[in-house]
Amino acid sequence: MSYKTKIAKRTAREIGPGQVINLGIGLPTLAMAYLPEDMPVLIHSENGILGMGRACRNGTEDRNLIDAGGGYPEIVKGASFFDSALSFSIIRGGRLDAAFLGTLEVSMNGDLANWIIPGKFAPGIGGGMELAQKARRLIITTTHTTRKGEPKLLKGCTLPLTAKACVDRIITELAVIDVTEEGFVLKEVAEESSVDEVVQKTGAPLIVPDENSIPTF
Amino acid sequence: MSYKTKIAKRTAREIGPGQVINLGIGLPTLAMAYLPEDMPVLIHSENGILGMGRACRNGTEDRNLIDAGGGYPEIVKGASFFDSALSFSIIRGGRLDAAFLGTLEVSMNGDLANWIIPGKFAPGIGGGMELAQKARRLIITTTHTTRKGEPKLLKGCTLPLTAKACVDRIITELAVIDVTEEGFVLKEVAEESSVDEVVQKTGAPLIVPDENSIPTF
Amino acid sequence: MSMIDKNTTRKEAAALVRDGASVMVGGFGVPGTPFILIDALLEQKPSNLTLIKNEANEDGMGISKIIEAGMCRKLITSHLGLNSTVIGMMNEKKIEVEFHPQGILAEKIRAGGAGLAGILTDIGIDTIISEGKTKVEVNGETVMVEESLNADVALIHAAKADRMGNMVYEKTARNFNPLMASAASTVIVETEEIVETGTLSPDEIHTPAAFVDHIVVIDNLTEEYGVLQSHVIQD
Amino acid sequence: MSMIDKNTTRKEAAALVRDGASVMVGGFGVPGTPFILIDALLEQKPSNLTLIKNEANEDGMGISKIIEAGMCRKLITSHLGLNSTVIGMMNEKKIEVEFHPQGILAEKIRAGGAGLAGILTDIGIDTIISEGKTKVEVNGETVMVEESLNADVALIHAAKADRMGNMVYEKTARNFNPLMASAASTVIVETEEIVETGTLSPDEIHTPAAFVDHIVVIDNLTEEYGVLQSHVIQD
Repeated sequence: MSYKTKIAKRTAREIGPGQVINLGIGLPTLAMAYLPEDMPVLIHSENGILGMGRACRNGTEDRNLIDAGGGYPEIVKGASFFDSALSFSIIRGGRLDAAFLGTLEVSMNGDLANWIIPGKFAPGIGGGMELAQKARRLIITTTHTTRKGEPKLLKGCTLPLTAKACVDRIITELAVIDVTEEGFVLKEVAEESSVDEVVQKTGAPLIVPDENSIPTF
Repeated sequence: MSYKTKIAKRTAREIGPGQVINLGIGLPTLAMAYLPEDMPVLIHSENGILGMGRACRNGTEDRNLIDAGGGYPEIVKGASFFDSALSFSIIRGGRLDAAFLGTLEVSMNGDLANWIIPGKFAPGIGGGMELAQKARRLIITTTHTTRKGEPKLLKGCTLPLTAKACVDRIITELAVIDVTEEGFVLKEVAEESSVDEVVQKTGAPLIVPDENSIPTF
Repeated sequence: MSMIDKNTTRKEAAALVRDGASVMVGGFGVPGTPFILIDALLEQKPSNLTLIKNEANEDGMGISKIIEAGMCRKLITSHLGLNSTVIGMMNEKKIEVEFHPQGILAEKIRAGGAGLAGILTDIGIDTIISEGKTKVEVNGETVMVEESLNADVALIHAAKADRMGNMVYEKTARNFNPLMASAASTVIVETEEIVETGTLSPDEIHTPAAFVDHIVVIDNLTEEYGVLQSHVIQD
Repeated sequence: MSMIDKNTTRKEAAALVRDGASVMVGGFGVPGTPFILIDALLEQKPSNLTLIKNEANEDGMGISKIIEAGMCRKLITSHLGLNSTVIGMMNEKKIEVEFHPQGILAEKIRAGGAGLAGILTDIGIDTIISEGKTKVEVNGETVMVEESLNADVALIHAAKADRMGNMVYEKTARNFNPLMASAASTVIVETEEIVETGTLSPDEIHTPAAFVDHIVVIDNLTEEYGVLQSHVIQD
């Protein structure tokens, strides 16, 4: 199982029936494939959809129907379309039960940095700040470390922030970690990993409630 | 001809083809009956109509279709319905060619006072302030004097203002008067009246460009 | 998706309005006023309410009945032109009334629904309504802060809703309803018709399901929903 | 009412965009982008434009062509994630780019259309985008002034319009179009279909005729309007 599949499968388990959620571009979107077929959930897309379905295949694409990442989704029964102002009213107005985003860095107090690398990467903001600040629950899906093996979970972010103290949970290929008032708390460890590996690859203190009873995934 | 009919007929002549206008409750609304039947004009109502027609008669009323004054209007071809936010975007966004309102007082610099008489009359604001401040052209339709015969056109308003320096033209049963940088200017006199009567019943200096060539109506 | 069904009874819906709650009520005149939810509230009798509505309906109708019953402490509104009873209660200080320009009231509610802190406007800047309001300079012009409005509960009237809560309004019954449906913690909708989820056209839905918490189907409209004969022109 | 007919040609429409003009362009990705009006602008060649659009389309498409042709001085946008050409031009300072959070960009434009001076928001308050922005206290919370955005011209794409200018959008082609249609001095619409006034349902019109100045009927959609094969999943 690839790290992407691992993260996507675990992410899908965060989503409960009846919820209104937003799945960010990239890793979060992959989770959709692992939702139970009949799960009654309303997936929001920033460009003006509530009730997005899975990705189109085999020529069913509609030129007037894309998701915020440019892909061609299906829609579910009960879907609606609206303008960009109403779309972000759903986000900022607090009607999203959860948002899922990727990241560059997360700090132990829940700061998120995922939109800019000074001098290298600055493609703009998109809907990320609003999702980060206003979803009732913000879940970060990310590889545990950078391609160079450096930790993404840090004591403090080094990059410009997307939003302060906004992250609730982080799901990586190695672990599920919650952000609490005391800092990072290990909630689950991947079957393929170990508490030691997670601690070693996390760039901040990691609270391990009871090493012998950490659930695996 | 009643004073109401006199004012309504003259008011109707202010409205040109293709315009988007709002007719306030009371005297202004009466003007609608004197618009040419085929005049292509879009009448706006604050409660969410563009393309209002004449008042319903003979049981054609629709319980879901009222104007801002509570009356039951018809709608024209090309009419649309919308919410109260969009309705006032049309007003504040400057898409009204003209608004027509009644008044208690108007001052020679164009101040309007039509919403409150301290201790006596304070039913609220409604859409009046926004119409007064934001219509491209504001035309006041009113009796020239109060029921007690006191002038409504004054040097300065004595009542709390609806909006400052907003009035462009005043249409009464006696005269058509413009508000200019120099003050009130007489543009037309009613056939039933005279320049002398208008001057006498106006509570501020009235500029009369050329007494012998004032058009009548 | 058939599992999402927000259907409830008018009694259960009314019980969600607690003493002291702020309650937004849709409608501009008769169209869009949720008369049956208002009647349910009259039976439930929560006290000390703050009501937010364009007007107070006419004497003896709609929210005027709640105000006349002494259940409302404060009314946030645009005008009371057609309701001498409530104007009288205001003058006798039996009820506190806060007036806003109609479109500003709409924008304050919309801003609440949009998760904004407020809007900046010059409406009323040279009038008594500007007194006590925070002023800001924007591009050399002085404008006022109008804070956003939210409420504990919104009572909404729809022409049609599906079981999931997507809504459609009819003609001038739309007015404040979509704005209020976005701005309250608990959104209760009465609908004249309930349809199966998936039958409303996604392009024609006025309020998406995400905003709606509870739906009450109203089968028999009361007399209040009808044409008001006092406003009909008699030839 | 048949006298109101706002039909014009794409050439006449493009001539309304002067050198130095600010131009809002609808669309979020391909849906809702007025490619044919953009092509007309490319032929007209106004210079020194300020463009306002959610993104810059993808390399070689839509407004990217205007930017690549050197006709755009400044771009006000939300993100350029899919356009490495424009990112490169930004990095080389060939074009000035002003970024806003996507929903705040939408609200700034909407506020412009609603005749407001701006909105108050906490979005981005703890980040570098708050630098230099006016702060206000609202209920003890520090929020930022986001000034409204207006433009000289808006280029809008509709699925259907009637001759008077009432518009309907399709699916995710709605996006910024209704907001921009309210916020520009001159609003030019390209529509895939023109219908007789009175045939659109008044409850289902997305943008009322009052906002629209000129209508261009586009008979043959160019390739740019189609499904972008690079985004289609290949099994």
